[in-house]
Parts: sequence; C-alpha cells; structure tokens
Amino acid sequence: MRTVEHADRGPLTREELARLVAADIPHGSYVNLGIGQPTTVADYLDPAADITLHTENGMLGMGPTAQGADRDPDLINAGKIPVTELPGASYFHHADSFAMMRGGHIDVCVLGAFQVSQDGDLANWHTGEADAIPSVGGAMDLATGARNVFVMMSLFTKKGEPKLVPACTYPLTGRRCVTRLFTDYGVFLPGPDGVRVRETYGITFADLADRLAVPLLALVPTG
Amino acid sequence: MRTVEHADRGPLTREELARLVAADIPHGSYVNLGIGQPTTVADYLDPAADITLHTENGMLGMGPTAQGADRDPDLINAGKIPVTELPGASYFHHADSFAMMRGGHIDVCVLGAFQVSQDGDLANWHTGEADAIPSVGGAMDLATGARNVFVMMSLFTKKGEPKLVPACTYPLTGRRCVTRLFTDYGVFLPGPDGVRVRETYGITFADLADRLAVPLLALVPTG
Amino acid sequence: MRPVVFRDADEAVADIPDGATILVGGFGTAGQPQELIDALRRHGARDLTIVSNNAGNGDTGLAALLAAGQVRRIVCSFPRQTDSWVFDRLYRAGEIELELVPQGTLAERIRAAGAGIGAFYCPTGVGTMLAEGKEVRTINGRDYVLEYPLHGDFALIKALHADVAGNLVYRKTARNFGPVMATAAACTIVQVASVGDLGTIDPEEVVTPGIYVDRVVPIEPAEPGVAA
Amino acid sequence: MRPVVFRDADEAVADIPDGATILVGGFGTAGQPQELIDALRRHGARDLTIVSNNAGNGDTGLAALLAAGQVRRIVCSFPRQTDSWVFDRLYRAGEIELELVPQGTLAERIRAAGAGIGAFYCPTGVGTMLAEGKEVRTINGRDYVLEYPLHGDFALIKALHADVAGNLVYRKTARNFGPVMATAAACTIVQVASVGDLGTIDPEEVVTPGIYVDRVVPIEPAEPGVAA
Repeated sequence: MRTVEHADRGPLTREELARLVAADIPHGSYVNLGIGQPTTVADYLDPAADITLHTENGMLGMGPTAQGADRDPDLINAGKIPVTELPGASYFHHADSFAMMRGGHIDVCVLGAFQVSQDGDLANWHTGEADAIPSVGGAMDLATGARNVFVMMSLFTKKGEPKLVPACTYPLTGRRCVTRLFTDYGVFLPGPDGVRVRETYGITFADLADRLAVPLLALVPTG
Repeated sequence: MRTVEHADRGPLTREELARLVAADIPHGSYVNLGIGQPTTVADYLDPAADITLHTENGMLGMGPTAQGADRDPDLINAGKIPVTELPGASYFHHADSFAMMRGGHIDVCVLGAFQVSQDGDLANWHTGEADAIPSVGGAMDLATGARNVFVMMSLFTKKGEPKLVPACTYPLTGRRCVTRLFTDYGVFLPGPDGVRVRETYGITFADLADRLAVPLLALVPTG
Repeated sequence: MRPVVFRDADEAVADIPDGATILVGGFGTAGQPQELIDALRRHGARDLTIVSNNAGNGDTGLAALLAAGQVRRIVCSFPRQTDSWVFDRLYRAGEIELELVPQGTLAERIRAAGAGIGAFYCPTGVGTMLAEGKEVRTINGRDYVLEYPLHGDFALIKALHADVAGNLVYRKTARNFGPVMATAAACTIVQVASVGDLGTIDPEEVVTPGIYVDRVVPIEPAEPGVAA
Repeated sequence: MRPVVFRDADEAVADIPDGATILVGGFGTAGQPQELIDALRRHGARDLTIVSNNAGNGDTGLAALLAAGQVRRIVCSFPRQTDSWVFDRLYRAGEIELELVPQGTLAERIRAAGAGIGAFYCPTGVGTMLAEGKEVRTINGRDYVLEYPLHGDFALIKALHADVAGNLVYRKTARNFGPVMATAAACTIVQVASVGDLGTIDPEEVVTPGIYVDRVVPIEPAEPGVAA
C-alpha cells in the first residue's frame, strides 16, 4: 500500500467523507456511529456488507431513522432520534450495553472530534472554555472500548487552524485511541512515530506537510 | 425476650429442627437453602408465609422437588436435584444470580456447618484434611452475601465434641457471618461479646454452659 | 417482600426524605418515570442527589424537579442538551453540584452497587479530566482508574409490565438504566403500564426479577399502545 | 461477523490448539455442551486449561476429556462430587492442577473479562484459604479481595435456540454460565437444539446477543422436548 494523492480534485464534501468511512468498514462488523456527522455514515453502508449497528442506549440491529407513524418514543438512538428495529435485533440494559463496548466487542466506532493528536489522542467532548457545561455521555466509553476508533472531521477549523495536532489542547476524551482519521483533505493513520498518510484529497502530500505541524509519513509498498 | 429453657424434653429431632428454622424465616423473605439438611426446611415453610426460594444456579421461585415425569434435566437446584417452577418464577445467568446474592438481596440463607465460632465465623466447606479434595461451590458467596445467615447443625460431633467453638479449627467459609445458629440443643445468636442463647432443648442453660467452651449469655427482657 | 402495588404515584413516593439519593431511570425521555418524578416534585423533598443519565429536558419531569430547587447535586453523564435550559441556568448560577461520569462508568458503578462489588478498575477516562484525583493502576500493561459503586436510597424507574411478584419487562430502548438501577437502591419504585397476575410473564423473559422491586404503580400511558 | 453455522461438532472445534484456555458451560450436566466436549476429546488438543463450574461427572463429557489426559489445569468451584472419580484420581495423582474459586467469584471474573473490567474488589472469601496471597482492601469498613478477569480463548456452551445472527435463548436453569462465558472468549462456540431465521427470537427476549457468538452447531436433543 502506498500513499495516494488525489490533488487533481477538491477536498471531500461531507457526503463524500461519509461515503468513504462507510466503505472502509469491514464486512460483517458490529459498528457504533457517534452522534452528529458520524450518524450519516449509516446512509452509505452497503446492505450486502452485513453491518450490525449498535446504539449504546441498549440495542443491536438498529435500522434507519423512523419516519411519520413509525416514530416511537421508546425506540431511539444515542442522539435521541427515533429509529427502527431490524430483524435479528436485540435489546439490553445500559450496563450490558457498555460492557459490550468496554469489553472490546464493537469492531468499529465512528466519532467526530475537535482535535486528534499525532499519536491518536482524541479530544471531542469539551471545549475547555471556562463557562462551558461539560457533557461527556458515552464518548469516553466509545473511544476506550471499540476495537477500532475511526474519527471523521474537517482537517482545519473555520479559522484555518489544523485539528490534527502534535498534542491536543482541548481536554482529552481518550489517549492513543484513534486508529484511523478521515478528513476532507485526507485519511491519516496516527502512530507513535508519526502520522501515516493513506491518501490525500485536493492537496498534495507536500502541501499537507507544510500546513500541519505533525510529522507526516508516506506509506510505501512493502514486500 | 428472655432465654427459654425446654429442659423437660429431649433435644430436637432433625425434623423438629427444620420446622423451627422454617418458622423463624420472616414472611415475604427471599431465601436460599443450602445443599443437604437445609434443603429439608422447604418442606416446613408455611405456604401463607409467601417465601420465595432462590437457587444460585439461576432461578427465583423454585418449587418442590420434581417427581416422575416432571423431572427435567434442565431444571435443577444447586444440589443438582430436579425441581419445579412456581408461577412468578424467573431465570437468570450465573453472574446475575450471584450479584443478587453478593449484593445483599437475599434475606436469609440456611447453611449446614462443621463449626461455628462464638463471634459467628463459619466453617462448612473443607475438613482441612491433607488428602481432602477441596470443593467450595457457592458456600462462601452465600455466607458473605445473604443478609442473614442461618446455620443448622447438631451441636456436638458424634464423639461429643462441641461444634460451637471459641475459634474454628476447620478452614473458614466466612468471617463473622452467622447471624443465627439452630442446633438440636438450642438456638444461639453469635456476637462479639459472647453467644446469646435464645432457647434450649433437652438441656438447661447451666448444663449447656458446662459443655461448651464459649461464653454463653442469657437473654434478658428489656424495656 | 412482595412489592406493594400503589394506585397513586403520590403515595408511592410520600416517604422519600430530604437529602435522599435517588436513581432516576431514562435516557432522555425514553424510560423516564415522568409520573413518579412529578409526584416527587409535588411531595417536595429537598436537598436531593439525583443519579440519572441526563439532567432534564424542557420544563417537565426532571427539569421541573430541578426548577423547584429540590435537587442539590446531580450525578450524570450528559447534562447539556439543546433543551436543558433549566439545568444550564442552575449550573451557571452555582445552584447545583454536578458530578460528571462517563455513561458506561455510570451504568457499571450502579451495577456494582447492586452486585456487592466494592470497587472496580475501569479503563474509561484514563488520562482525562474525569480521572483526575482517581487511583490509577496498570494491569497487564493497560491503565485503569478505580471506580466506586453508586447506591441509591430510592430508585424511580419505568417498565412496561409487572406481575404481582414484581417481575418486570421493559419496552425497546426504554429499558436502558431501569434494570441496573432496580438492583442498586434500598427501595425501588416502578411505574408500569400494567400489572398482571403471576404467570403473565414467562420466567424465561423476565428482565428484572421481582426481588429488586419494592413498589409498583400502574400508570396508563397517555396514548394506548405507546408508552408515555 | 455473523456466526458460522456448522453441521458438525468436530469441524466446529477443529482449530482449538494445544494449550488453549476453554470456558465450558454447564452446572453439573444442565447446560453442559456434551457434544462439543466429545468433539474436543476426539480432536485431541492437549495441555488445556478448562474453566467450568464442575470437574466432570461419571465417565462422559468433561470427565472423559480429563480421563484422556488432555487437561493440564482446571479452574472451578466444585470439583468434588459423588461421581467425580476421574477428577479425584487425577488430582490425587498430581496429574491435574486445580484453581478453586468461589462460584460467584468465578462467574464475576468471567463477566469482568467480557466487560473490559481490569479487576474488582470482591467481599467473598475474605479471611479464608481461598484469599491467601490476594490483595485485601478495606472500603467503607468492609474488607474485599482483589479478583482478576478470567478470559477464554474459546467458550463451549449450550443454548436452546439460535437465530442466524447468533442471538441465543436458553432453557430454564441450563442457562447458568452460558451467557457470561459467551462474552469472555475470543471464539464462542454454541451447540443449540435448533437454528432459525432472523425474527425467530423476539428482540426483547434475546439473552445472548449475536455479537458474542462465533460458531453455532445445531444438535438435536436425544429426546425431543427435553434438552439432552
């Protein structure tokens, strides 16, 4: 595998990003999609990929968002949005649901982020502002428990500051937990010796290296 | 309440002992009956007392021993004897069953014993002999977890040695856990300052005090 | 003891004293025991500690209890929501204490209380603000923080159906915290859509065995077929 | 991954290597996965560690596995029974190691493995032989011993029915260790009386969610209507 540069196009749209994440989830996986943007990944999962969705409020086999008369206040996802139940679903209580997560049984979770550090620290729950009201929910449990933590975010803030950083300045959600980082400008694999770049979008590897303060490593074919 | 001496009769038979234990269990209790002699207590429970039996292999609402065609290898008690299911029963797995026990939700368990010490230590699982094969089962969990631990045993060994002792010489099952001790010669309440005698059978308080090496205290009416 | 069936939510909560710690079921409004919380508000007990996933939505239920000034402290994972303005105002005014706990740790601490576990080493939150001041131990090369049980004096939960022995079944994701909270309180009070005789729940399908249930209050859902 | 349905118990256990740690369900013979154990005996893997409540009954099942010399070590709560002569002989001859664990601690250690708990403080066994050498801590005036998780490389369990997603229901007290063992092994192999399509188990009634199940082997009970 080598780093692939897609410099002859723009950065990924949010929809393209969700589609890319969806395509990267191995067939047969048990997956938890975080609140917000990660939830949209569900729309792009291949039905043939046999993905089972977990929602940490106590369900496996979650189906699409419920519409109209199918909306049931007793059947919601972690974002408190009414959802549906697929054949083969199961319900369980909160301690069992988080045991499933903490015990390493969920193959992939997809989370949003404020910042990701070069060695995979995740900051996604607290802005750190003095008057902010902290609310953690299941973020730390997901970051710590899932076998693979995929993060999807824009690579830069609206002010143009990188969100892939040498060390997070926002309060941490989990240490060294991000295994794959999906952004509009590229896909990154954090690690102790630097960040591997799997592919770029709308920018070259060299330009990316200029704009980020973290050591970027190109993937080179092995063997 | 004062100590009652029943010296004008013999010691309790095993059946009388079981009947006495049964009568002492408060109405509405959730109860676990240990393997062996304690199991016979079930035969003397007043149906109007609304006692619910727990078996630690995963059931509440256990009914009487199963007979004939009702015997089902999937429905057994902790002694591996086929039993029956009463209306209102429930099944649960082993971790949940022992969480129920350890968490203090079982009101009374009834256990047999090799020895009980004056402050309520229990020895009932291991003879301590060098070639004995140790087998603990749920004995320690029951002794530690139940809110009240009733012990039923003969007060003396076949050689005439007391089984209510200053300190157990057999390996312990639990420390300071026995709340009430039912024997053929009397009912005892172990405690840090000595053993209160609730009643005697076939012996006087004075004669009991002669035969036992533990400090016996008479109950005196209060208030 | 077999649970007592109350006709009235107010009677069921009438002995909750000031200063009590109360586990309150629900994830958002799913599984939230709305009528029991309303009764607690009318009852007026103060200085309460509430353990619940959220800190109230809108102006009803838990939010109304907070607005009435009855809650001194809340232990929860996700207080801040789009409609948590009551909590937000009290928190910013310094009128309510918050202990923030990761959601899975919250559930596991409640379970530990019900299961007689003294404490447990949990990997969640290691190296974060929420682990500050907590004991950390490395076990087999991984770091864990030591977490303690969360007991309640009372639990207020909602289930779908109870039999007269107190066995409970729930409905879909409204199950959430109910089963673990039922195990962890000295007195568990359950509102249900219906109460039936023994035998109305298959023993294989019981989710909460009756041993954990002290009081049952049947409350008909507002819309038949849909839990309120 | 969705579980693989095997037609044959022998194929389902064929990759169990020498030296594996195997969680084996059952309380006595109730819930014991007899056919999977028989297949493991024929397969011949040696130097095994078995985690199970008992150490075999009579000359079949677990007892036969022990008799074949395939088990180096057993972790259990109640090895000695009236019909445990195979274990008794091996133990007295020093040919098998025994780690004796109180039954509830055994179940909780298995649960901890499945739930990602690093260790837990347990009140059971404090002050007894079985706590010797273990760390003791006083929490709120009560003593606890520190207990560690028990993971399996494989779990062999028995359930009543599976759907093709691996969801399981059990039968009466044959449920016992199955649900916790299923969570604690890298590969969980289940023998069931029947396998059905999705939808053959009500989502409210699932006891073991399919996420925990890797292999399913349908094995018809010897007598219809009564699990073998």
